[in-house]
Amino acid sequence: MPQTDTQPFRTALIQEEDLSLLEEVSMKTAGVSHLEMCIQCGSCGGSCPPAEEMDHTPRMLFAMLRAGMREAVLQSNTPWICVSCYHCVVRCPQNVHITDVMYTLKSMAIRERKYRDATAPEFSETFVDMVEKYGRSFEFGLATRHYLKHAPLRLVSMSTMGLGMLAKGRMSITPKKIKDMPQLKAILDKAKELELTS
Amino acid sequence: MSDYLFYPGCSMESSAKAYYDSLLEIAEPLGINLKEIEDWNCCGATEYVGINLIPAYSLIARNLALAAKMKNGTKTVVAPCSACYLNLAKADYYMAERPALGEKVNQALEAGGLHYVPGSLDIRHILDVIINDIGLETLKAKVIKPLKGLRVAPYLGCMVPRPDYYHRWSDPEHPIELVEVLKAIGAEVIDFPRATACCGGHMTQIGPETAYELIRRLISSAEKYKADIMVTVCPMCQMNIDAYQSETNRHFGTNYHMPIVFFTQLIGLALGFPPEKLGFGTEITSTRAALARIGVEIPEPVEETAPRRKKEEGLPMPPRLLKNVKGKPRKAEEAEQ
Amino acid sequence: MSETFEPVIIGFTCNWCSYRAADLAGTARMKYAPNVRLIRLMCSGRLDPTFVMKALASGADGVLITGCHPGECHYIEQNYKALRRYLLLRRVLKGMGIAPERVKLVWVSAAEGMKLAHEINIFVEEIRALGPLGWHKKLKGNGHTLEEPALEEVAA
Amino acid sequence: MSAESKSNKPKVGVYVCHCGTNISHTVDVEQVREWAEKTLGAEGVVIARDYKFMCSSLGQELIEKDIKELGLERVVVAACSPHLHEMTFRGASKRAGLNPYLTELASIREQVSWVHTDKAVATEKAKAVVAGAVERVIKNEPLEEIRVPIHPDTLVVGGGIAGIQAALEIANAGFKVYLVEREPSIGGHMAQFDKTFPTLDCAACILTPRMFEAGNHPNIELLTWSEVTHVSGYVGNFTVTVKKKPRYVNTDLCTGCGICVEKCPKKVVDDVYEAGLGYRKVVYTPFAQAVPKYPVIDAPNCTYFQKGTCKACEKFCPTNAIDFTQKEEYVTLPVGNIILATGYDLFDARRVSNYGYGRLANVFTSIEFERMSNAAGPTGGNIVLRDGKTQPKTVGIIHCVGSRDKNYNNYCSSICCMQSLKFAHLVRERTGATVYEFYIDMRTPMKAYDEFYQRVLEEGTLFVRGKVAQVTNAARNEREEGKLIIQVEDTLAGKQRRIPVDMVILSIGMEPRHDAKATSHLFGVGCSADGWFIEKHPKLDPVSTMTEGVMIAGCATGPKDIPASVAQGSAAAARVLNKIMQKEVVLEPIKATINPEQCSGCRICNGLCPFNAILFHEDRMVSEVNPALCQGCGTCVAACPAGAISGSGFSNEQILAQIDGLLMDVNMAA
Repeated sequence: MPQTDTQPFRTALIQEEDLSLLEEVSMKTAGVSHLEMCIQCGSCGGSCPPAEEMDHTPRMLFAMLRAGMREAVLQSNTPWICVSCYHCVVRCPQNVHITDVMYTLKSMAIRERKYRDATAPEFSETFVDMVEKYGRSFEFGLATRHYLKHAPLRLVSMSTMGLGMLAKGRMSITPKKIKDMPQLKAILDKAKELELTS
Repeated sequence: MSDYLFYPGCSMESSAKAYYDSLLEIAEPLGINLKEIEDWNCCGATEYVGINLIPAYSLIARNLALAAKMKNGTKTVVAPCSACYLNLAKADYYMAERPALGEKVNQALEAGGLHYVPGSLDIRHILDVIINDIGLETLKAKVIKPLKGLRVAPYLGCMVPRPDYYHRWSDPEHPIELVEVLKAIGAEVIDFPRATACCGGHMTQIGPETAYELIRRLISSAEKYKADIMVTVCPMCQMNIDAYQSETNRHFGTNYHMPIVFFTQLIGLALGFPPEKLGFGTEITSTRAALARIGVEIPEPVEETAPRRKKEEGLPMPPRLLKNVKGKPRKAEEAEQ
Repeated sequence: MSETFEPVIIGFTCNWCSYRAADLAGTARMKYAPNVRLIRLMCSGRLDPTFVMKALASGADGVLITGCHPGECHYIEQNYKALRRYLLLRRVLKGMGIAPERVKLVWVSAAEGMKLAHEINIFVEEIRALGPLGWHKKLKGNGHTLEEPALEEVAA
Repeated sequence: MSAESKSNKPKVGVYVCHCGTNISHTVDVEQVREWAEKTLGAEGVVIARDYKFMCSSLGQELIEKDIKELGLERVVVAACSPHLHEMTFRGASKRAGLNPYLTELASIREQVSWVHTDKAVATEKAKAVVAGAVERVIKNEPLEEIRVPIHPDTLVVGGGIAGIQAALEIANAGFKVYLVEREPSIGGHMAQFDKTFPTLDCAACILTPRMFEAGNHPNIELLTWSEVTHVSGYVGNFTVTVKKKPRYVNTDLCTGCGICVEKCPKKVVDDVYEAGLGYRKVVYTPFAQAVPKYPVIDAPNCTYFQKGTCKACEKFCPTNAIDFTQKEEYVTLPVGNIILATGYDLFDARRVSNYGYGRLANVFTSIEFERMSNAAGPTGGNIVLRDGKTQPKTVGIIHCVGSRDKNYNNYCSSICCMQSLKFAHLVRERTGATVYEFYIDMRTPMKAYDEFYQRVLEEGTLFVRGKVAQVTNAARNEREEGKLIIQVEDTLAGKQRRIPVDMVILSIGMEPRHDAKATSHLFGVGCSADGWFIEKHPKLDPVSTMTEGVMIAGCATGPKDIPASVAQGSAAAARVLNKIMQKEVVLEPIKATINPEQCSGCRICNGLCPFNAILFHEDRMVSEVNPALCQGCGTCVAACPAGAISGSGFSNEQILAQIDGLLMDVNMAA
């Protein structure tokens, strides 16, 4: 591997050990995570299609979770690279809900503002903003807002495709909105309140 | 006619209009009566769950609660979009598996005067409905113009066969459902090794280089097996492979041209609908050349291309296991003898 | 007994699993609520629903039935028969106006002393919450004669 | 209590043990004694004593003396669990002339003093437990042990190495053995293997002499191509029905010359012995050294049976041994003991679709590889790809296929690590190919196993710690084109790897026989949820079952290697010989009996008994329990709608009385 590692000096000693981390992640995950059952076989890391982009394999991340390496786990780009393909989930011999754990790690990283690259979290937040505003996703608004902020140059190159989509009637400039927005808002407000207290 | 509660999902009205149009066309002759869920909302895709747990599941569950209110003679919810299908199924499953989650979600729903009892609906994908409710025989019987001579790559993607909470699919990695449907309408189906590989999902937006590589793998595989066209069941897969193909080509300096359409569009053609009613022409990567092979011209006789194992040369192979059988089918055969 | 209600519970155990679990809980000096009095049967399949009725009628506030885990029955599959009877019995109790929660079935292997202790503690609290049954006080005179429930239905 | 019943009550003695301070620390023993004498006097208690150690010889003498002097008719000892000292105190009663089954133990140590802390509460509970025992013992009836003679013949089911070993041990001790095998030859899985780990001796070289010995032993009667269809009876006196499937070969005339096999014009894939990798004729012996040497005709595939013509075998047979008219035959065998050595099935690797077996030609299973590397196998021992000729240059061996995986089987198959290491050695030795081993954990715990691992490391096999995610033919680049790509996380490096290979070998796990559940019912032995037979005790009695007289050996109880299977075969034989030498067996008198007067003939009980102990007399329309078959579970007793069945030792009267006793305080308070 290349010797030009620009990463900061890494120590081989674990300096922070937050031993409640595993439990916390497990509790915040939808369904029963089975995270404590991981036998470190690596079938997840082996399955992952975009593993080459990840700083740690999912398996490694689970080992770090166990070791209580809170900062390092929440700073990892791994959950943000996850494409939700569920290959690891169906192959895991211990039925660990790996994809859902990745979602949990993302939400924890967002809450604690620990992620290192804002592109993905802000894309998700923009998406959710749109959904909360209209009750539907709004691709045009999402794309423009996202590219304007994160990749203005790409917006230029993408505009050909965007125009194509518009011309083919596959993208709408105005958002669709559901009828009962107040109901959805009431539900989401209550849900957010519950999320904070849990 | 069988009744179904229908959850179209956001993209059906925009980027996957072709899917929507073709589905509505073929529903009538196949005897599928789709009753759209009143005032449904977005399922949150793969984004909301990565931010907040309870709001994300409450967002999904609002749809389930609305559907449950409408269930009248049917409790089957059909979703054509893979991500929507998975999200709806997942919320239903996890609300039961983790009662604490179910309770909180219902507390939130009650703020909107709604309630959902997990397990009260069957959440299914439209492909599942076509193959298991309508049946291959009925489908075959309706075919007017078999797609003879069209070599298709069956591309099912991720979120339909996986994680498959209710064990509805034949296999999580190499399922046969889409293959069977495409064979039933007369297409020549290639043994596509990446049938359930990932298209990159939302990475086209946030990490395009990651996505381009995944797209490249898919297109190159389809090309290698000499597919004329890829066939999908998922709006996201269609969008990524269709609309991002030119960017992918630019990125790798390649020159792929691999059109991708929804399976409902091809069913529509086989049932004799004109292409324009099925959303053909809205794709960015043109299907013209591929469709010309089966268009108005008389289709050419198909040559046997799939290399089949020759008899008694070399060592015998075990027969393929096509069903997700929990037992040991081979042994069972032995026992019968 | 003082103000807090101390339920009396009869527990039926299987000679091969739960009775041994009780032995194990003892040997390991695990502590659990003293409200349960155990009866040894050779198998949970021996449990005649009459025994449960008799216990409830004679002053027990609840009955705990324990047996080997499914698939681990010493007599191959008799615990499944216990399970079937238990389910029917609960229906009968409901019909008689007795909370079916007063009778509970749990699977405990010979190795699960801890589990047995835990289940006993849980059940004692559940019965405490339900309050006294007091059926024996309603039976005047000879408390032994008791109308037997329709056994035919429960037989298989 | 009425005056009459009081006078009718038998005299009971109650003995409360201090157990040093084990009981007296938490239970006021003196108070219990006093209470028993006073309050339970009305129930028939004539004497109550307490003593430091009731189980000591002095304590026991105390009981014996009272039985003799006071004329006690019942004894209750309030002490420890009956599982510890029931035998002790029954012995004391017996010595004093009292039927041992009129003695009860009240467990106030395990169930009271050791598990509670409040002395007042514990003492009250101890009283209730004692009252329960007293009420119960009054209803006890004198019982006699049951003694039955033992038939000296033994049935061994399964002719693999464990069954062969067991049969030889018993036969060599001079007793008759019937060895039943459902395949045409004995030998089992071991006959398919090439080399055996860790010594690498040739499986055939060590197995064939044993097979020959078993086949020619005067005390062993081989019943191959046969299956047990019915078992009745009990320890010492089983009656077993065996179905002999038609061979269509008259074994009295056949010389095993093999001309029929040679002349048979039809070949089929051999799914059993050749594991689907080779062919056999329709009339065949599974392999050259088969025992017995007689071939069988595979009727469903035989042209004569399908079309009525051919008969090539018949035409060429020099001794006219072919007999197309043979029908299946049933033989009935009386035996005293049974050994089940029914073995295992192999995991169907096609279920792990991400490994491509059945889809990708050059993915092989471990058993296919065994046949391939065997000099007598379909490739003559050449390690080649599915085309039958190309030698692989790179081979990947994957451990744990179908094992240690909640999607398939949870357990470790125990032999896969060693088997995989053996394959690595053989591949390198025969082809010089580069070999990768993919493992989750390396498990090499037995004698000379880890040394073998060291040797394979030294030979240059490349080890990757990681469960393989997928085997695919979808290449990503030139290097991968035309290869099988093994995609895995190298967990020690923490990186994903894609390793192109020519051949993949899946080390598939062991599974219980597909019909293990049916077999377990047939013989009345327990079967775990997985399907493995359950031992009487997993550590201290691993070859016995809960059914007296039925032993288990080899992989039928779980995955094992050859040495362990052989050891179990010998151990089971020792248990059987032990039984035979005793000449008779003593059974606990805890049995159900049916009162024919009360039996309505409804037959509800018939289907409830897993031991087939209840038979129905059609003539008299009543059911009857065979006491020697009955295991005493009491399920039928509880189910009888007519109350016609009573269970000795645990009768309705005893249990209802015990409930009364246990709740005596509640009723007194009310």
